[in-house]
Amino acid sequence: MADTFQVLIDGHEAIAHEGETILDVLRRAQVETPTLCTHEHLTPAKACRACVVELKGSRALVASCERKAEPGMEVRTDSERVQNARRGVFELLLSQNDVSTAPALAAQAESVGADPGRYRGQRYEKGFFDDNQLYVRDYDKCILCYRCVEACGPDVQNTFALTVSGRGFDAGIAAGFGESLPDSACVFCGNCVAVCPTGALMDRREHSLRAEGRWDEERYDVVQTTCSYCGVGCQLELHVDRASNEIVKVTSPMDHSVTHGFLCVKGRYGYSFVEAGGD
Amino acid sequence: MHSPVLLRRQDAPARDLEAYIASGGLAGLKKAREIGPEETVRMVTDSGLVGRGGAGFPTGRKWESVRTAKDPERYFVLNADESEPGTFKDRQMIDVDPFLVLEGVLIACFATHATRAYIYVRGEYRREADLLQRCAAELGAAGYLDGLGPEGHALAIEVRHGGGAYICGEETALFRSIEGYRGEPMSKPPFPTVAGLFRKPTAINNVETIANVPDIMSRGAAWLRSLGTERSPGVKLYSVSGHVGRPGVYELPFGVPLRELLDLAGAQQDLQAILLGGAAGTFVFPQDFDMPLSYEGAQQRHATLGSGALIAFDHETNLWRVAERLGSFFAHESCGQCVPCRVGTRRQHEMLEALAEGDGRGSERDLLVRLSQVMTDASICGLGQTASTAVRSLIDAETKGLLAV
Amino acid sequence: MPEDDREIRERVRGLISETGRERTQLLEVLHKVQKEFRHVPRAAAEAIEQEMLVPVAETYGVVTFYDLLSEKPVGRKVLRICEDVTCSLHGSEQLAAQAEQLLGPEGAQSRNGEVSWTRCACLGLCDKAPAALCDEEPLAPLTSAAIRKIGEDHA
Amino acid sequence: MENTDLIILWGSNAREAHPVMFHHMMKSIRQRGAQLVVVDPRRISGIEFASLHLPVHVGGDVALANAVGHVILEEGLENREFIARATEGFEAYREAVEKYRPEDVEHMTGVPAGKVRQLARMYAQADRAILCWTLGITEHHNAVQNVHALINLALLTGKVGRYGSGLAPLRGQNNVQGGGDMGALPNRLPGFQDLTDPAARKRCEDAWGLPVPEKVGKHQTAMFKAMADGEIRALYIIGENPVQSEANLHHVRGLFEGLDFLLVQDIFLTPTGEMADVVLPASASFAEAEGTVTNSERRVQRLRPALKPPGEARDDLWIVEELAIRMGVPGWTHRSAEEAWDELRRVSPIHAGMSYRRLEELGGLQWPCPSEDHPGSPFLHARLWENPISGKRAPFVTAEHEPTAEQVDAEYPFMLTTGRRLADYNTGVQSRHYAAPHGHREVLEMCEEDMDRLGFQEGELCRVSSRRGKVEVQVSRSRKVRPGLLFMSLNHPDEVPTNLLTLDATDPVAGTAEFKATAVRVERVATQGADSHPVEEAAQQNA
Repeated sequence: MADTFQVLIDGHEAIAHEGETILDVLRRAQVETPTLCTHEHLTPAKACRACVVELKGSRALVASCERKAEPGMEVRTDSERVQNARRGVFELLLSQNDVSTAPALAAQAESVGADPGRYRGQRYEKGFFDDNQLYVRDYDKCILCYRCVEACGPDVQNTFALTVSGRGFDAGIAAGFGESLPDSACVFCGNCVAVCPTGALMDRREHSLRAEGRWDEERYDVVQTTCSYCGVGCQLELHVDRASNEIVKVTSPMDHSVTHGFLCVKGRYGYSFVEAGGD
Repeated sequence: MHSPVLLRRQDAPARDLEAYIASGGLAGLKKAREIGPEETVRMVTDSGLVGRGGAGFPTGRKWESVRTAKDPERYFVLNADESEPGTFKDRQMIDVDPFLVLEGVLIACFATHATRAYIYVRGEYRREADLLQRCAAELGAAGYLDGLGPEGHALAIEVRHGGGAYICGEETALFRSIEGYRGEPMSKPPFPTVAGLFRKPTAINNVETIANVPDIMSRGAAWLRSLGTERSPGVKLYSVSGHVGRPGVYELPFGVPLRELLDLAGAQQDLQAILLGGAAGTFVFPQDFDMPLSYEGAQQRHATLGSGALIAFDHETNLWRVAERLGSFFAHESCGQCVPCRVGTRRQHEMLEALAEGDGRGSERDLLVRLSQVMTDASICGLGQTASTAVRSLIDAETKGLLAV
Repeated sequence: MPEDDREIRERVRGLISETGRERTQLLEVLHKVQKEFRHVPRAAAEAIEQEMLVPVAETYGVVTFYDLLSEKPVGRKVLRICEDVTCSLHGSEQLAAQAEQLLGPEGAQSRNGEVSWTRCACLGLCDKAPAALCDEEPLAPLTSAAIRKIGEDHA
Repeated sequence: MENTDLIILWGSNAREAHPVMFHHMMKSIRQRGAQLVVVDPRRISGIEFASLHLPVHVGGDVALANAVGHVILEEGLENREFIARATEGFEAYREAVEKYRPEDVEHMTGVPAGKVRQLARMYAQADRAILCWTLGITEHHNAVQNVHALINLALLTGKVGRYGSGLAPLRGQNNVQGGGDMGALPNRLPGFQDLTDPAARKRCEDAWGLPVPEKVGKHQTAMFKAMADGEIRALYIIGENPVQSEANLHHVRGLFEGLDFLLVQDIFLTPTGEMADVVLPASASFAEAEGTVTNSERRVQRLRPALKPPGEARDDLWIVEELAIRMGVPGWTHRSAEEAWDELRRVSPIHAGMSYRRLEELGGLQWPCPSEDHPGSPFLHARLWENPISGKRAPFVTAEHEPTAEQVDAEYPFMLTTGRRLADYNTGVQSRHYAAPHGHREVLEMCEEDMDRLGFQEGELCRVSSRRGKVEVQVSRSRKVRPGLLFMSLNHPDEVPTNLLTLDATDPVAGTAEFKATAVRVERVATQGADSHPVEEAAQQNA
């Protein structure tokens, strides 16, 4: 193929395709790479720096999620610098965030050998926002990966209800003009919830069940079906509690061409009619 | 004794066009128009001029990429967002010779076929911004912008006001700011000359850099090389403050020993140290005061000239307290985009606070070094990458027993 | 003095039409809004959304990013006291403490909304440290007497 | 939708009614620089992304489309090669649009001629363009004419039958396409086959072992007429709520009351169900039943059960089969959804290749899909680009402007148009059960100028009256409507039965009613002061 070329990864040759990022190549070559902010359907935010690699000719490390592969690139993921930087990123995050609902983050931190007690200091205290019936925002868990902002904004929803506000350690996600979600432009599609990697954004149903100690993914079946509303044909994943015969959550498959994991308010939250009694 | 070049109008500032022309102004622009863009760029390249903002990139090469870019839409940006702590030479430069700066801008736009020029002045420099605005209008009214814009039109110059964010001195953040966004840096590559402002080829220069250009044109490339050292041709502006008798802006050819600059500024004979290059610079101790002030001279001593800021500290000064101030600055100015910088600058500041108060746990120094490596390697932009440089140099000095307090 | 949102929107529309509706003019428009209303109110962001197509949330993100803009009202006069290296060598901390005493807590308006003060990053006035900026005017070196005068004139 | 250069939303509030489809449109706009044009009386949501808005008069669509066609011809932008090779009836069309010079028909279209010309050029000159419409086109008494007028534009410019270029009616319900495909239309057999086609009829008769009637049946409007005439005395309704969803409800209610026997099969006891003699509780097709649905792009996708249905609710398929069995029809048994589907595949050539296994593996298939090795058809009418063309030529069908059935006048000075809002759906049977943060409530959308002129405060209760009925509703300031134009949804019929106002002037072919154009008058409810009244109270007054 004309648009493929070779790059060197940790001394081994690998094939890259035109337009691919270094991360794409790493994944295909099965080089395990931690990532937090990158998402298959969103613009790389290159913000978390978990996926940094050493690139010959580049002074600083580069974010593999964003940097496009080029012919002849020499990439190292196994160097002390890379390992140290990745470990550092996770240690900094662990010093800041509550990761109790982010098992993937915790697992990646462990896999890079991060010491959760390395840094002490002020925790991220951005508050818990409970201002609507559909989902809650627990920003102590936010790692500022920008995914929600991108999903709400130009990458998917184009609603622009969310923004990054402030600067530095005080930076955080805000809705509208720093107000409640219902007062902002939010249309409650929940696509921000769908892409949140840490559980900072969570459907109310899940949040309540967790609070009551009744959230148990072991008990849930996931059934894929088609949405019951308009004619677009969105694919839904119904998470069903076998025991109580209840839908506890609705998501959408990331790999389906109609939805790419994204839904609207009715598709994601408008399912309760099947459980409602006649009225 | 060096007679000033950039600051030659220091004692008789030319703040109107007539005075500027009367004192020899606009000869560089005239020359550029005579020889054309290609030759203009060549002269700048031959002069060996490199960026004075801190990064030290060859100006001619930057211009050449933009001049030869395929996209007809391209921009010139003057970076007047001087915000590096301890730095005030661009303000002085604009104040004493605004037309010299603007003449440099016109030559740059002419040489790069710029569609439009943006002058981004830090928001706190309102007076200087107004001055540039007025002078640009004067140039326009007198017809000096005619034919410099696209398709023979007059060049449009827009003065923009920063919002009070150090990060916007970083060129990609500055672009975002002009575009109307949060000043969050973008990754490089692509470099500004390929995809800069509005993702178009863009030449961006610092005020001091651009002020060199008119003289390079009127006096020739060799003239600049006749000043300074072989590897650092020309002159440099230094902002000197702190424990010195005569704080202010000083102009010296490259290669003059640091000691000489300190003497000029009336520093005490037994300083404890200086901070050279601003917040992202390094501490330099008396044993290195013989250091030649040139890019290569600084590099040899593991220091950096940076923006040319020099803050002097006497023996009473607790340098950890100074470091704490630097830490506070970076924590406040981090844009917050990437983890190493957002969290790292905060953790660094917290540890520096403890050290400044003398109640550190003892492990801070090791941890600061460790953190420094993460920030330097993994941050998106220069802010995070250099936020610990001064701290590292302080730790090194402490190890060597150079600290007074 | 609470402004009528409709009136704010109308005045901001005027500021936009004299500045330009393109996104690139956002910061310039916000500077003008800040100057006129001493902060960027939500109603201004609404007008910006309608006229410049910049979403309200993005305006909020921009306003909170830049130190010279604020989403909450500041005083008619704003004193910024530099707290960086050179100025702290020359006693800026004591001056800030004095400002707190005379003008009230940092960032907040004095009781009649006349004056507020804040610490800030290096102002590029290090040769005249300790430095401050009073609105757009440099106040360097800043003295206790100057702070006292501001307090007396405005607080 | 992601690979086109121009998207025209003509009478389609896609961002609210088809939000995820709008994601795809935005991808085209953002990543490819595609342009968006909105043709709509309202400034609909998402208009900020449009490069052009044509604020067409309610009911001015044929005149506008013809004016666009006029400009294309006047400026020689038509695709002559395509017209000559693949179409017929062009000369009559040319003659018909001759008189629709945009400047001359501004009073019909409401659109400044300059904008009409701009759209004509954009559409004709775009490499690829998709023309989307929804109920803004079809809920009119001349719906079919409206659709033809749009099709004519695609034929005129060759914007059909190519990837990224075509005509896209966006379906409002998850299986409105599938229902038609399955033959739930009076003139169609399963697989959208023409009832009058003997070959198609024979295929069905062979599979079913029964004769298929040759006579085309009645669409809903004709059925209503037959009910009025006493010709239809009994009705079996599955999953519809006509006593709330139809226009001119007072009239509809009367028709239902006059029936001898009404059987309603639904997942809820709807107001229609409340009138029924027998109600059969069905399991929800969503989440409780097995089967397929077909979306707007003809993509057949699976429905899978996730929950056990409540009480004695049974699957629709089971109920129909059980009825047949109890009525003694020979040969009927209970079958699985897949067995029923496989029977369809035998009688419908366009579905023949869609086994459950393939639907599963491929995430759905778009018809036609004639065989198991066929990949499905992402777009239709590619044959129009064959040279020479195979099969029938595509006909221009000339449409002429007709005013809306009802016009504004001194007594009813406002034009009310209706539609759907994002958080709600149709008569609210499904959507009212979840907690919407902005509430499920109805308002009358009115522009600021009209509110000021009439002295209305935000949220004030007002009375909206048409020649057929009146409702009370809170008035709300809206930037979407212009002076003289009002908007309401049909989503909250229990509180605000908007369809008491609408009229049942219907399209003679399709039978759809003109929900989009009702002349109304708005008055303040002269009670105590300006305090707003709860909507519930208003509803009680209506009940």
